[in-house]
Amino acid sequence: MIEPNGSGSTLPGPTGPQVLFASVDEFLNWGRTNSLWFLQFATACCGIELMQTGCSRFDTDHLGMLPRSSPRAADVMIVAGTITHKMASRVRTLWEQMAEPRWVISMGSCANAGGPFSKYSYSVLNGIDKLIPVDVYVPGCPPRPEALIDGTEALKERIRKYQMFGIRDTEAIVIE
Amino acid sequence: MKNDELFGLLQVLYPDVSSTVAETGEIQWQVPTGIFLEVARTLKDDPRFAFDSLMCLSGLDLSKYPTAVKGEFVGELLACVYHLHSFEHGHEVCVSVTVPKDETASIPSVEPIWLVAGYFEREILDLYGIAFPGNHDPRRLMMPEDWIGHPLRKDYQYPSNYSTWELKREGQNFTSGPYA
Amino acid sequence: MSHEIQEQNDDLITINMGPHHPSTHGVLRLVIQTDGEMVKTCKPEIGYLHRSIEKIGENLEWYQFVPYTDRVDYVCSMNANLAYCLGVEALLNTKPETAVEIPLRADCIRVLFAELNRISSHLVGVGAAAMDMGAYTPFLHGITQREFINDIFEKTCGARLTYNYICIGGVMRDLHQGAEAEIRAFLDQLEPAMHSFNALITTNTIFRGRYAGVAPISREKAIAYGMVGPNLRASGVDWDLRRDRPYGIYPKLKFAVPVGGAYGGSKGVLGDCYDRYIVRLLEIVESIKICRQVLDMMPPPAEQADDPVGGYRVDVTKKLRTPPKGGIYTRVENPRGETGYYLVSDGSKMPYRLKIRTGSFTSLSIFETLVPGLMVSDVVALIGSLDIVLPEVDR
Amino acid sequence: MNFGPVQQSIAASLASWGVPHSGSELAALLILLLIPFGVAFSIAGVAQYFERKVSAVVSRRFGPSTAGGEGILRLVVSCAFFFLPAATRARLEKTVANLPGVKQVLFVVSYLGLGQIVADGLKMFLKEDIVPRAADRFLFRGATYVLLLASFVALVAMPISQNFYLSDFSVAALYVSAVTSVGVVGLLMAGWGSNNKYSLLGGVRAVAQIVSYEIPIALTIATVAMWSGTLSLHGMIAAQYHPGVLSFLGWNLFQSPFFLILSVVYYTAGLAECNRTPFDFSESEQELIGGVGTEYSGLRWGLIFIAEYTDMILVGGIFASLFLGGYQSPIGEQWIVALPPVWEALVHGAIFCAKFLASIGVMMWLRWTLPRFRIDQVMRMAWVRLIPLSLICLFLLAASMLWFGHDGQVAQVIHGRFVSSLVVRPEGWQTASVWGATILVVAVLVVLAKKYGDPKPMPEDVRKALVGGEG
Repeated sequence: MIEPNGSGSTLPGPTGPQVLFASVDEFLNWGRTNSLWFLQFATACCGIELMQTGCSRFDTDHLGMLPRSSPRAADVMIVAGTITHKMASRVRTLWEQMAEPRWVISMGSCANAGGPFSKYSYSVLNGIDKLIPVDVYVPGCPPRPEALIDGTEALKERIRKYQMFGIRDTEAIVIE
Repeated sequence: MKNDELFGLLQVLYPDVSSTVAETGEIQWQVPTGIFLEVARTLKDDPRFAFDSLMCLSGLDLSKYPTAVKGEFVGELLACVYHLHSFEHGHEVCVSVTVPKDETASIPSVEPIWLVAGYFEREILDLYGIAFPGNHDPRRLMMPEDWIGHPLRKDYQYPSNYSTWELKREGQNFTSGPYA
Repeated sequence: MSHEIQEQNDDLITINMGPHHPSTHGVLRLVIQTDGEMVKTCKPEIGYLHRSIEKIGENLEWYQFVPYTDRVDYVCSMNANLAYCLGVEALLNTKPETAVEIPLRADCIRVLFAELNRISSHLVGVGAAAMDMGAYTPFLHGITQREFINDIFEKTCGARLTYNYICIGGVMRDLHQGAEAEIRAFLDQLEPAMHSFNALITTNTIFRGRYAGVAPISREKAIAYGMVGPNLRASGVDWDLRRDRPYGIYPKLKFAVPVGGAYGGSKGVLGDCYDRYIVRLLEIVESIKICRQVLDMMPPPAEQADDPVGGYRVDVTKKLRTPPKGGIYTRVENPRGETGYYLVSDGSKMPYRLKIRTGSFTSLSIFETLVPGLMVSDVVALIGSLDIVLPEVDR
Repeated sequence: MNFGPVQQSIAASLASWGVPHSGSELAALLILLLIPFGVAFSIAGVAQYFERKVSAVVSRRFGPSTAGGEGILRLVVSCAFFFLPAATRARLEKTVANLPGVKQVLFVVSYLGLGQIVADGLKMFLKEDIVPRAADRFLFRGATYVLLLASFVALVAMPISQNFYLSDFSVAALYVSAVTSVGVVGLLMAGWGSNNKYSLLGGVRAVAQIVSYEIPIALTIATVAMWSGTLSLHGMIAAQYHPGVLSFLGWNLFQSPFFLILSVVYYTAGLAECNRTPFDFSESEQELIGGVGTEYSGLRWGLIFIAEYTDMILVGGIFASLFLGGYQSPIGEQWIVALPPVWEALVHGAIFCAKFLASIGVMMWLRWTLPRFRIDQVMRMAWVRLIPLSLICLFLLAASMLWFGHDGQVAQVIHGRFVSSLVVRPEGWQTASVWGATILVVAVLVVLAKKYGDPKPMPEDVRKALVGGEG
């Protein structure tokens, strides 16, 4: 097990926050937060809500978020919908194909912890945090578009503290 | 055409076809598996029946189904219920085939007759374990390939893990319903 | 990697239009073998969204299952609710002592909201079909109209997508204040909006070139493969459950049933993708008429009744504890075709078996025979025209 | 080294500042090179932002409108005052942001979302550059450089203005169409190199499309060369000179009806050349996920897009020089020619930029309204419709030139540029009769198409229900 320096990259990194790169990091993070391209991993009802969030009324484009269909060109992976056992390996491979600094938003209670199908269903995976590290959980079934945009704001708060060569905060954020 | 007149016609052709009436008024024609294929063929081709559309094909696990006598069950049986509809005459009918609930459970596939049956049968093969010889692609439809057991059976025990991840979340007891 | 195709032909490329693909409307996986652009074989793989809703149905009481019907078909969950509730009511009505009587106003609200949801479901289906062909803007105009309907539903039922509004014995609560005026205003502005939508995309020669004459389904093949709803009517079969097996207040309504007719111009064939697309658009026009008729004939709310529209009725829950024993199969006209519920009850308060037969499931069965010979872009056109929603297929 | 008067004047001014003679000429050339590449690079970045704004306007929503100038302000403040602690720097930045003038500017920039350009570029710059293990490393990396090479090298021949240009080949038009076909190799390298079935399909489709659409482009260029007598872009533009205020009458577009048809043919082929909808196969999102760019991440993917937008600039520029009189202004040309060289370069350059930006705007507008062709329809369109049409126009134009009669190869000097062209002297009635004949033929064709074109038109009641009054 490599000793995690937190930034997810295998570079041998120092442990404390980096003063030298602070101001540059702030500027780079401004760039990242204003151009957060998301991979639309839409499976079920939350997928329709994610699509309606991207449309004309709750326009994610005005926040600079473009829907991308290829994992290589995406920064954040929004897992929207129920993940069954058959689908689980795809979530993992798509996450691994994404380019570094990547983040994950788990949208909807199905992705958070199995949602309405967690008790009696034999085929639904209870929560995608068994597969990939999740940064933001957005509750709701399906969550309203405003809740999803609130989730992206919380993620932006985390990205503003992201340091290329420092500790990466991996503790999950839950939107009330 | 009334249901019992239709049944009369079929009775003439195939004597050992029986018909039961449930409390909800649903009339089910019970057809033994041996002659089921020819019965299905005549239901489709015979101009008097002309059932050209298979509306719905559902599997049924009768092992826990209560008989008329209180407190006693039908016995280890699986059933396939075919709901047929005729566009020409406009009448609908419900045919069911019962099979013992073990590895040898198999019903001849009606895919050559009603082409939609292919997917219905694959689903019942996957969720109930009834084999359908003659189906063009007899693979599991819903569950992953390496899944063990047939989930929709009444006595199905939920698995505790699948491939690499553990299914139960901490502090959650996994029940598979009052019948398990 | 799951099961591979048996005969591994070396000069064919095997492409996975896999579970994650922008145009497969969810998690449908098509394992396609192509020779360059021409598709030779296609094996759909489903089950990536199999949430075992039928097993859950067997472990819940009758009225507890209604929220799960929203998740079976989330694009038109009002119709899905209606299908299940009509099924259970039909089961209860088979015996006089457990019969359930629904107030007329509740019946009118049910049909009104079912038709509104049919409009919004077709808007998504038609918009997604145009988006798969590369036209990005019609989809957004369709979703803008859908947002108005979401607002109306949200004010009454409180949710945008999964409403859980129709319950066994009526509807949960009465319409919100000024609902009729709001719905009439929406319907009036919807017609010009649809006219501009059609002027933008439907009569566009590039779009017609891509859709006319592609993957025609003949009348016999449609019936043999159990196609239902707009896909069946596009192949020329004049069959609509709202008119031929009427339920609710549909007998009192007058509406036409649009049927396919090779509208695709010179290259158009009966039952091709363009016909399915046009039948859905014409159904939107019909639904607008139905909504207006229902609004006209809706009785005013009865003031003195403790619950005017049949929600939370104690007598219904008591009857549901001991329903009649046996099975019953009921069918309802859903935007994606006929939704059938085969309910088997063993007299207890939980269903013994609950089989959901949906329109998308059977429209997927035609893929293996229809796709060979098409081009890769035509497969995308076919998926768009069949308007498949994956949880309906996988349940 | 003589690269045009502007380069000489820059070299002269540098020499006056004491730069040795040989160095000043080279320096002047470098400055000259920076300007078009800088402009092209920034226009490509702005085009990406502009595209999202056009898509937003077309679908009734706000385009990008939150990114603003605060990022750059924060960088400037924190780099200028790096010695102050972070807290005071933040407060300082807030006070600067609230200064009266700066506040309004920041609001407008943020409202228009202009910061999006910087933000997208910055983020793409910082993404991990993934080269898939199974990919062919050399092809995968080389593809972006070949694509960029093909589009930027062709920029050299752009006729920006009379005095300021990078080069004035005598075969500039042929040079451009030759160099842009190198881009096809880049697309195929990207398609094959990323070892992904989708990008392979996208790459092969794009190659088939570009190769077959280069023929109508070459034929159009040949026709215009035949008319104006030279292959040099500057020569063609000079041939479109027309004295007087209404100088746009000199443009090729209005010289002959066949040029009108050819301009449509060229613009469609240009759309296909740079893979724009309705011909966008190298990036058709819905069918092939990302097309050629599926496996590319970060700035490498961004470079592919910059190459595509530079192609759009190229197509716009060539279209303007062939048909819209290049850098000549529509209203009166004498007063611009009379200006001193640097001012003339600026005005003509601005007019040239306005023309090709207009053509880019139309390309973007088409992208968000039209659906996409199928690959066999694209091929049929090229081989069955565009190529025969351009051949017919070429033949008819040649016939009309012979009929007009010409007074041999005349050497002319048009505002200081040696132009040897076949000067055609059509009388009034001859041009009128050519225009009249063409309009008549087209009218007859339209009537026939309307009557017999569609044997099974959509039934009238269905059409009325669908399209209603607006049909």
